[in-house]
Amino acid sequence: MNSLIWPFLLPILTALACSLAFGLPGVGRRVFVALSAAAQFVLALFLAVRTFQGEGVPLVLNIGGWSASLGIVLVLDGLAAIMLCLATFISLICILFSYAETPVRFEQPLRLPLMQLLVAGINLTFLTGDLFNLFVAFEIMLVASYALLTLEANDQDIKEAFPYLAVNIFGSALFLSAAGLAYALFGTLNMAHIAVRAAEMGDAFSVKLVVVLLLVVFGIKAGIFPLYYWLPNSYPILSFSLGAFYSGLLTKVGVYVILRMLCTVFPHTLDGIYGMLSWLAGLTMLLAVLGALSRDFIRGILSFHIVSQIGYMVLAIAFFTPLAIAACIFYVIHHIIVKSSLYLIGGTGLFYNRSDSLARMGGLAAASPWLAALFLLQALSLAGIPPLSGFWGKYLIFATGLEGGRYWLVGAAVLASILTLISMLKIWLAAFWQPAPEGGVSKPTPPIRAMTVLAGVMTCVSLGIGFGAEPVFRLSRVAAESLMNQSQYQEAVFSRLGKEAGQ
Amino acid sequence: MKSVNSFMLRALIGLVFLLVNIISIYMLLRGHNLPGGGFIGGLMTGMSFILLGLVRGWSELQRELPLPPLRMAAFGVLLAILSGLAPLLWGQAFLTQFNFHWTGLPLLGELHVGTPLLFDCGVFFLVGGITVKLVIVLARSTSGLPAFTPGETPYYASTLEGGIEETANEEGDAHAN
Amino acid sequence: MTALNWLLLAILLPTLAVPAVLLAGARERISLGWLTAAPMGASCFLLVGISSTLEPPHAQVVSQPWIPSLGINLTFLMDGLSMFFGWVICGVGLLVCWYAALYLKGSSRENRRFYAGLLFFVTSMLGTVFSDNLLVLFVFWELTGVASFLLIGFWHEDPEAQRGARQSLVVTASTGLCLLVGIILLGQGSGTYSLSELLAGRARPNGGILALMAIGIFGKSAQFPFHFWLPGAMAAPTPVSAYLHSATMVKLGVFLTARIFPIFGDTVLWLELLGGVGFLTMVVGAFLAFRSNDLKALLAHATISQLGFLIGLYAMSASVGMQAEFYHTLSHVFYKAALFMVVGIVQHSTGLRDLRQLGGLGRLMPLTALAGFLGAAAWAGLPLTTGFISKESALTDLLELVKLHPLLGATFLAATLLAATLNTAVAARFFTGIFLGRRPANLTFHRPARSLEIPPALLAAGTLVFGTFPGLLNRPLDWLSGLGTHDKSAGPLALWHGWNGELLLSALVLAVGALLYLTSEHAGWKRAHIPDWLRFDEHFDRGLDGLTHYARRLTHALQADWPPAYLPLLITFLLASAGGIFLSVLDDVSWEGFSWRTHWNVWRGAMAGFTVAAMFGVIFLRRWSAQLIALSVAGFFLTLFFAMYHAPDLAMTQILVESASVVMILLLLARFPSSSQLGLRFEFGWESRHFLRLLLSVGVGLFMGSLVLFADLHRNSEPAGREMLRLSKVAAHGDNGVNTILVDFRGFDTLGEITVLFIAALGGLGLMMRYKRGPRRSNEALPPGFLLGGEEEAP
Amino acid sequence: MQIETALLVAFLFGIATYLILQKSFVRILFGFVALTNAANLFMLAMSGSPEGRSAPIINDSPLPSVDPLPQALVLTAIVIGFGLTVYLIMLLYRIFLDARTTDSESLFKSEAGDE
Repeated sequence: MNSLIWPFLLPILTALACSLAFGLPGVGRRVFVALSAAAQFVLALFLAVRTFQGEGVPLVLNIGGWSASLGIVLVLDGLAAIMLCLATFISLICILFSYAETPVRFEQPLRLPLMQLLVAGINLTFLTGDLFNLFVAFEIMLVASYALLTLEANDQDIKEAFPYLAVNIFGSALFLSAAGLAYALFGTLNMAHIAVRAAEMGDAFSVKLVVVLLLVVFGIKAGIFPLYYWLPNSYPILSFSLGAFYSGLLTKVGVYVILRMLCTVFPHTLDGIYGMLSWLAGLTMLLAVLGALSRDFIRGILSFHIVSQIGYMVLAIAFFTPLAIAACIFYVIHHIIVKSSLYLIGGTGLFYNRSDSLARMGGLAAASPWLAALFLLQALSLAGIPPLSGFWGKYLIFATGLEGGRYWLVGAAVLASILTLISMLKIWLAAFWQPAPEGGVSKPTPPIRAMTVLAGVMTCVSLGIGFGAEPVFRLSRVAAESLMNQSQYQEAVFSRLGKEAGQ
Repeated sequence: MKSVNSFMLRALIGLVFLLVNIISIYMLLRGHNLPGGGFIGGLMTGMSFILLGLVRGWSELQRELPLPPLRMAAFGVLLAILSGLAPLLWGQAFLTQFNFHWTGLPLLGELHVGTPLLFDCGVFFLVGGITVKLVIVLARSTSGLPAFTPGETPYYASTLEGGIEETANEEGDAHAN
Repeated sequence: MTALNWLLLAILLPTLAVPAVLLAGARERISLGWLTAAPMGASCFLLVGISSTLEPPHAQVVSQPWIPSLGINLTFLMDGLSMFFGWVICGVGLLVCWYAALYLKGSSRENRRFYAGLLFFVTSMLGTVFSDNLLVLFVFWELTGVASFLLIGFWHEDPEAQRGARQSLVVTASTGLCLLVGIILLGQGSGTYSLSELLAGRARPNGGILALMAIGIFGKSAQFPFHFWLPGAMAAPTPVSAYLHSATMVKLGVFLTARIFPIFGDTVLWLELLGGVGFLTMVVGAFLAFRSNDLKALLAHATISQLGFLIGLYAMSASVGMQAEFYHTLSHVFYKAALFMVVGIVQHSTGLRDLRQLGGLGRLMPLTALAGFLGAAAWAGLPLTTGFISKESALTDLLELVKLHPLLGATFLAATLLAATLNTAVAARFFTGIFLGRRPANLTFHRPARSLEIPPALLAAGTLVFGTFPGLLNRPLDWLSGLGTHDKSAGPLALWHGWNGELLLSALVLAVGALLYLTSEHAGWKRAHIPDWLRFDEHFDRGLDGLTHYARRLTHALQADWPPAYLPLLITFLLASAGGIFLSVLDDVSWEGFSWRTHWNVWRGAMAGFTVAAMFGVIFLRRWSAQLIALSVAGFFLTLFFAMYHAPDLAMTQILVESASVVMILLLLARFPSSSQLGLRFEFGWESRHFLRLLLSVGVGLFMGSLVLFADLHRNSEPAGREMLRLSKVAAHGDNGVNTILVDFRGFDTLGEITVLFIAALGGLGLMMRYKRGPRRSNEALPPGFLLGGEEEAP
Repeated sequence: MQIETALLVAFLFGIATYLILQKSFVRILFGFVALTNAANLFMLAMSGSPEGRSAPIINDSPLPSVDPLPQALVLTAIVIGFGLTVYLIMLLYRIFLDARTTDSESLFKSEAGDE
């Protein structure tokens, strides 16, 4: 017996309670959801502690009591535990931020339930050990993300949801087909079982075919060039609290499943595919950061940056050494925190300037030195200035790249860093250093202070990752090692007896 | 159009409605052993309500609904989850299904009941509720009525929201000018 | 406490004092300058204390784990080189605090950011010079850039300050990244990142690594072609210019050159690259200084010139011993910091910085004039100042070099002479332009505080004292021997080396420089403006702005802003990657067992045919209603097709879902304008996009179809479903295999599936109301709500 | 071999792709409905040829039955596809009301003109 099911059930039950018992938005409902989110975070921490105490041996839950490959299993290994903690943490912060963002009287009643359902989908994605169940988890996450995207969009913005939907529905159809193909070729949907059978096939064409199909699907979600287009125009229509949540987690889910597939499920000998992936990653980071330069409002710039940073993570995956995978995990941890907090800071800035268009912003450094300090720290961290968290990730990626002699790709990564810095400076100069625009800057009210505090909490975490890189990196390495250790994963999944295990 | 024809139609539809629902419940119950199941049953029930609405008008249907459909849907999901959670009390894994077999019951003779049925009922409620709700809302909106009744609005929209139809018409006028 | 703790304390103390300064600054009447000086003084004191404990050869390595699993530890190397720079940093820092306390106008509340930045800068500087681990060195190295960025932008509402800050950060950070790559390569090649181990001979250097590290050095020390950020950085308050941008931070490049000299000194590129760039920078800087009018720009260009000179000296693997290099550095620190402070005083008391508008201030502030004179004399290299001895020893080196490498040596010598001549003229103009001549009529003047004049005077006095009695420095400089720095012993420093070639050249330089000054003065400095093609800062700014423009065009060209293009791109990518993987393993793909002559089931074939025919109807029929009917017909046939697959559940579900969807679509279409209203019909023209669509569709169709066949040929022989069916009755107590899977074996999927439906319904309901937030992106944000309450007013 | 299924899958995917690449909302909607069907059929085809097999229901049939798992998966997928279709319908309706167009290109044209 273990509690692996709860990270999925708790948010769903919260959402159901919101639609059944607390039908109308109100303070009580807010408190309830916040408490539930906090409980989810604590649960995730508890699970993570248990996982890492077991030296990365995955925890397994057989749903319905069926043994693996008959029924669905949930598996929690180091990486999943880390992601779970991050997801629940970001959701907690974003929910609190959204409380400050909208007065309770104006709250969209469906927003909190949908946010919880989105969390449920994301958590399930991290936990599941079954390919088709992953499809279902993806759909929960995607449909919830469509719903939230359009929930508070106004009439000019709503059309941006359409390409988002179109691209992702196509991706879903492709995912379904890929899962079907995998079932036909491997005769099973359980990931550990697929891993066993794929290992028997070696790097046969069928394995590569399935991998490429899945990579296209997950590439859409992660936002790899040229599949990222749906992202930079659709994210800006979200409010900042949701934007922080989306930008922190949704694309990283794509990175997570790519890691899961390449490291745990499929054989480690697909060199051609890693090579292709590395060049795509290089293109992603360069083209997307140029995209960021082309934008002149904060949400637009940050949205493009998400994609550009994905390039780094995918590049690390493509180097495919244990150290590189650890670097990728470290980078993911850093990025989720930094990107979300940049969104939160931008959101706070929005309330000072009543706009997030750079041309209409200004005077924030004088209005709120704290906010300025937070932004500066996070922006420099994103650009990879030491000793902030972003630097260690980049350093590891550079180092593994140089060790493998991938000079051009490292060059591209360096160039992308410089361009990132330039575009973050663009925000800094326009919003913080520029004199205040006509009409002045709003006075900080208690909600704005609350927002600043939340952004500050995130920044402290990010600083902690930067200065305490040692424990974080050690966790990443343990996670990476257990991720790459296929036999350990399979043993954990198959060793758990369920119904009919003996037959 | 209050005529005998209309009356006949209404009565007829009522009959069809009843019939379809009996079939749908039969489908739900037999699902475990023969083709059928919660989804099929729920969708049939949903369709029967749609039929009712097409004939009697959506507002009337909405008034006559015994339960708020979305709540029923949420209840369905909750039911499915609870049926899965129950085994946890006996130390079994989530979603472990149990089956009970009674023989020698009056009238029915042999009855086979399992928690899968509870799960299927959850699916049934959800699918039925969702279909009815969505069709009513879309149909109301496309026929020029506000999508939600005033009582419903605060459950689905914040005070900052307005109906889509009214503003759209204003805009349409602006385009015409 | 151990040496490590003392050193860490010395390094971190200034930053630890930052909160105190920020807090104290919140009170209006407090002199932050003196408060800031306290931690600096303490650091200085600690450094002196530590150095007194050092044993010859005065090198000690201390270490504290930080990120051991990455091999990054707080390892510090205490030797002569780091001690020398440590003293300079703290010593000049103290004087700058003194100066700034009197110089900065405005309340302490406004100025506290300045002092905080200054303290942060001191920590990062000390960290850089003491680091033993190259990566830690890099960490501090980049932090100095950040500190400089913040200090340049102190008056951030001034566009010049913004530009200058941006330039300096972008240039130093991006060249810093090259340095990082170089460091990683060096560390990976040699197996250690520790400087002391590298110096001890473990290093495996090569030219490529040197070039990368040199880029970092050039960026930090403002060498050509990165020199342009330094004049831009002059938008900072003058104490910052004096401290960061002449005395300390820009010297980091020189410091690192000194550090890695023992490692790379024998590398082929060393002399050519560092020497070439150094001496080129020297000439360019002098030339730019000669053509500047703004006092700070002039000094900045002169600083560039001097930095080039210092780097050039290291490049020559000088034969004069390390004392001389320290002496050059010290000399430059003294006089350049003094001159910056002088300029600050001038600006402070007149509000002007342009040489053409100044004059005759000498009588009004004699002490500053004297400091200015001494500084300018050292700059020009007049005898009895430190500058003279610097120049002499450099010329000695150059003459030596000519013997070894005639061509290169002669070029460098010529460059030095040219630059020195220009510098002489500029120094003369600097002094005479400010302090001599007639005072312009419209010049307003107010006396600076007497104590404001003291720090530059002290520094200037240093140039005179150590220039006249260089012997005073012999012992301290001798003590500063360190790990692997130039340990060739050389003669002691002296004022007089007898009549020799160097003296002759010096005299020549002075004479020609004076002549140049007189002619230019006579011509009224008409040509004193920087030609456009040398305005690198403007080119750079234009480049950055242009980058935005081209980025927009590129993003546009990639169609990232044109949503209708997303799907075609996605599909193209899918087909390309599938095709790529197919081509790459062409030999492995086996279609064995495939044959067209297999059993064709007539009924299924017919159903497939009907479905396809109905689907073509969807494409070709004109009216939407007709298309919808065709679609439902296709769905109906597909249902039958499912039924033929022995899937009764599926068929029932499909037909029900189909009808529910059709009802919804009908409701939608009822609201849409009809196709005839819109004049739509089947469109196909001879434009390329139609063919693209066709091509992509055919491609996707072929791909998916062949996947079905491929799966058929390579089907796994033990699918899990068979086992489930076997257990369906036994373990799941149901006869319907599909249903037992749905509710029992994979009931969790079903739970997920109904959750999806529930979410889709919520989302659909959410679409039925319109959120009112005003026009896009320029929107007035709502007033934020409070965490739990909501008493704010509606917009 | 399931050649007729393969052909049907090919045609369905091809036509669906052709439809979703069109401008008109209605065609795109039809395209996605067809795409969902195509993917479901593809999944079903993974259960292998039904030739000489019976339905996956335990009965007295002497024939071996088809693999039930893909069928169950398709059922799940159909339901999910239904949810997506419904949502898409409502989104298109809403976009139509807001933007007053049923053409995906003219929807974005004004924006492209700004750049």
